[in-house]
Amino acid sequence: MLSGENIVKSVSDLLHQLYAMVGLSAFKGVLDPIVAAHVMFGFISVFVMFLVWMERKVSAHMQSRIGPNRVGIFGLLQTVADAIKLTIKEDIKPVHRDKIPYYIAPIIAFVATFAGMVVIPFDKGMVVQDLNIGLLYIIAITSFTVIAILSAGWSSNNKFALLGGFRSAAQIVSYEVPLVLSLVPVIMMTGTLRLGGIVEYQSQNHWFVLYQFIAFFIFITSATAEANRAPFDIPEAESELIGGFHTEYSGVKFAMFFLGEYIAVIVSSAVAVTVFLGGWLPPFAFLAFVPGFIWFMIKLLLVIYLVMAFRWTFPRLRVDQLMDFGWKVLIPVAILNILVTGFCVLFFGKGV
Amino acid sequence: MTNEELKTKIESDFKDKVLSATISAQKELIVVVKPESYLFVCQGLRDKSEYAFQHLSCQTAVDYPKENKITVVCHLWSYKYGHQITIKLDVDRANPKAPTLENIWKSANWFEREVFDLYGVIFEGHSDLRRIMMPEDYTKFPLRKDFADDGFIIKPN
Amino acid sequence: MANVLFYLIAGVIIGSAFLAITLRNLFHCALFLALTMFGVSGIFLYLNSEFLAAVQVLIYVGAVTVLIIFGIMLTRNVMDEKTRVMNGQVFLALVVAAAMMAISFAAMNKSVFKTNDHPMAAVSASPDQSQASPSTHTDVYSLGPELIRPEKGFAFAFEFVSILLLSALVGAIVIARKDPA
Amino acid sequence: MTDLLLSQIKVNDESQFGTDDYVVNLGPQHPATHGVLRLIVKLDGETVKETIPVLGYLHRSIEKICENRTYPQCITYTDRVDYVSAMSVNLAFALATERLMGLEAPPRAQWLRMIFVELQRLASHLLWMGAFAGDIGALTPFLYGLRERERILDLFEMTCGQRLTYNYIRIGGVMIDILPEFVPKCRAFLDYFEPKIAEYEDLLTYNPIFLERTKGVGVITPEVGINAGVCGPSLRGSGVSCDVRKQQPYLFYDQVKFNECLETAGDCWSRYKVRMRELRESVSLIRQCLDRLEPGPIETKLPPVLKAPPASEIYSRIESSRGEMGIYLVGDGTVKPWKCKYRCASFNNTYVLDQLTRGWKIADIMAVLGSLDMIVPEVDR
Repeated sequence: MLSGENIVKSVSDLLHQLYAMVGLSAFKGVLDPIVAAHVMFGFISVFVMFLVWMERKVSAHMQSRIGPNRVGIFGLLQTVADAIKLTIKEDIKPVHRDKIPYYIAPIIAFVATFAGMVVIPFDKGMVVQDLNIGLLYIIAITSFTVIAILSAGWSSNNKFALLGGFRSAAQIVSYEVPLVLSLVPVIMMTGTLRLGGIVEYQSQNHWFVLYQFIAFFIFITSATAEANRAPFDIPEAESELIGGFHTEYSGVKFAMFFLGEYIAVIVSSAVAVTVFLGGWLPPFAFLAFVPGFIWFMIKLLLVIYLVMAFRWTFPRLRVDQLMDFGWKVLIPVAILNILVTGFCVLFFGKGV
Repeated sequence: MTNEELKTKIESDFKDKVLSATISAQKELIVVVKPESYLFVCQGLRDKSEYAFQHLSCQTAVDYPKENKITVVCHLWSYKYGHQITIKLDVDRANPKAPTLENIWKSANWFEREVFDLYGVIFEGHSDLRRIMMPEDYTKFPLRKDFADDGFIIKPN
Repeated sequence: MANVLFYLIAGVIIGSAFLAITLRNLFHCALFLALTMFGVSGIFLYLNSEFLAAVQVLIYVGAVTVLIIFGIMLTRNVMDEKTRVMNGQVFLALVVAAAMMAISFAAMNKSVFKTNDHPMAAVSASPDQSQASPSTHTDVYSLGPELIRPEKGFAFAFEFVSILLLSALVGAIVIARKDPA
Repeated sequence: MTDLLLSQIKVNDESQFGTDDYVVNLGPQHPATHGVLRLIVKLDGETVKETIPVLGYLHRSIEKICENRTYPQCITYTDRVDYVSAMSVNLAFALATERLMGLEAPPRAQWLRMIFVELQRLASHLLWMGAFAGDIGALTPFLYGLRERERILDLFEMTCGQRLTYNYIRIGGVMIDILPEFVPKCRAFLDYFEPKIAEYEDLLTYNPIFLERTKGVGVITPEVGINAGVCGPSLRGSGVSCDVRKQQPYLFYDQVKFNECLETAGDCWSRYKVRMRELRESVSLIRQCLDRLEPGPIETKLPPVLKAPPASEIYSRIESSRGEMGIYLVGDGTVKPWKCKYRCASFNNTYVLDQLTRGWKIADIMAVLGSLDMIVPEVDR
């Protein structure tokens, strides 16, 4: 049967035969993750290109226009063309930049979000490394983006970029709190931080979105804020700060930020799917003949569509309103949710 | 209040402050005031409830090099009664100085900056008399009739 | 192999820590501080404390360093000012640092560590295997009861710390709040 | 003499800013300033301490040019004064000249002028709505607004061949009569357009984030507004009845029924609502004008070479899309105006920006600037 587990198994068998042929079997433990990372990178690159195209099409339909339709069928190759343009265009650098942070910022922005993909289970067994602390790992590793954004804002030697950096630091630090708090009830109920384990729990029970709708809402909201997407895109609010922290970046370096933002959307949507929407599980049992990774991708695209729909319908919040919303609405609600869930777990005996 | 009534009222209220009050062929009331009573008349026109010219609709200047004068022109409008009046003040072309209306109508701030910028009339007491449209280091007053533009030609040294 | 990794991480930590205190550009210092913290989390990972490693990154890199950078950006003009590395208190600081080091060494000597023959084994192992050997592996699942259960003796300390943090938080808000007058 | 005057000129001195201020230049090249307006903003963190508008980046000395052109030639330049609402400026200049010369356009021309000026008001408000929503981060309404504006521009193009600078309303009438199919097309457009207003309102008016961003922000009190010369929809948002169409009716505005849209709060949201209601009023106005449109001449017979207007002066006001548009013409008995001053609504509306934004956040500058419906060429001319 076609399933993620079988695919991974056959591919890794093939790989190991390949290692044996060139005499590298001893380094299996090192080579396997490297290959997996490359596979993931290839997937992410193609997927981001598709997402950019999708975002443009979604926005076009919401704005009653057509969107890209020239390059390739349905304009599918538009993003490829854009990517080529970005790579070959002139790299414009501010003269008085702070060199090292200026160069490493886009790298960190990309790597930090990309590293989060490592623990996402696309199907049962179809995961690069199902870490024991998977959920915590994602939250920890993606918090590096703040450093990247601050570095970019600082080193560009541009006032708008610096303001964007400020805003971003305040925003991400604030919204990380409700993000983590919204995941705590799920951890309390499942008793594990492993993403695969959370999905397995949902296969025995219902999807978490039924138990934890409030947590789901809080998660989606703060994940949108973490990814700097509208209506929370104040670090790069174009009508005030032009490009925010990436005002002074162009070419490939800008592409890295851009890629990082989209990967952040993918990662947070994937976490939402895994934790709240049953991951690779089919919505109904009789649909189980469809492979799990297809269900996962369908759900992922739906959540991403939701995030895109936010962007093209809402105005942008002001910075203080954003903070107020995070600290005065989301965090108290999330804490209350934890308390209620704690009582339920204690009295109705789920989890620990 | 018709323009005629307004005219007679102004002539009696500001008897020795007004040089002339005429109604033009286009049925506009035009009042030329004496320089020293310019502020007083404007203040009165705004504050007295029977005039209530709360709105300084427009302020500008006209250059008359033959008569060697620049006329500062204010158009007032009363939202309350819906009447309009034109106030004129003649200033000397060589030493154009006029009191500022900024303390009566806030909108005069930019209007006067513009007149200063384009005509060179100096409004005494203005809080922020800078050029508003032309570059800061510009040396001419372009709306004066004797303005000659040689600015675009860069002469070789 | 494993030792090479350890020395590599240790080298990164020491090098970046040294740079963090000697560089003249405060922003660069903060970045190297972040690198130091990241290295420390690498050491934790090396010691099979995945949870601690993640928390280290989350708190020290994601929050503390960011706040430090935030503070630097708010108080300094952009990149035009270099700081003095030393001031009059340098010798006092050295004495304090040495004392701290001595205390740490003494504490380390007195403590009994559960050693592990193959430190990297559990990291690369699949989760099922690592759960099978809970004695060598601090699992999150077992970490919670350790902290909270009254009979373990950490509950009081845990609550005490949380109250301390809460009071610090309230104090910070009181200080930061502008006088309404 | 020049030296004497120069000594009086104060120059923007950057050193006047204290070291604690974070001074940011918004513009002249900036996505939210609707052109080349430059704002020097002094910030304390995110909070605005002072906003200093610096004008002149789009100054094209139209007033000076007009002094050297004949009256009909000037009409072409009026298009450029406010390119978003060119018909209104056309009309303002044509009306001023007619009043100066004592002319009167025939009734059909008057009705046509009203139709086109009101259509222009629709187009201008639609563009404004999109730009305003875009300023506070909602990009979709912009496309919605442009979609309908496009059809208005089609109507213009059908009539005068131009989509932006029409040069349509001339002294003594209009340039050319409408095509026979114009009236049904215009009616069809109005029927199509009216439900769309509800669509915009669904998208924006009670959107919670939109309310957060606009309600209570940038409040113009009636006293401040009148005193600072704010006019048009921006002042009507504060509840001051200042519509020139009502106060000093021109064309046939005294013969048609329409309401002056007033809101009382004076914040960005009120200004938004005033303009949205004006869309409906304009639709009903255009319908009335189309009903009253009768065949007849579209232009008073003028001699091929225009008779020189008398040496006199006129200050003539109309209500353009942005507010009070005044033209001060001084004739000297020749075929060229001695003085031609454009009093533009945006100029005064921009002046209050500093007062409105002090103490607010930098993002509110965009909201307020957008809500004032400022067009840079009108400010700079």
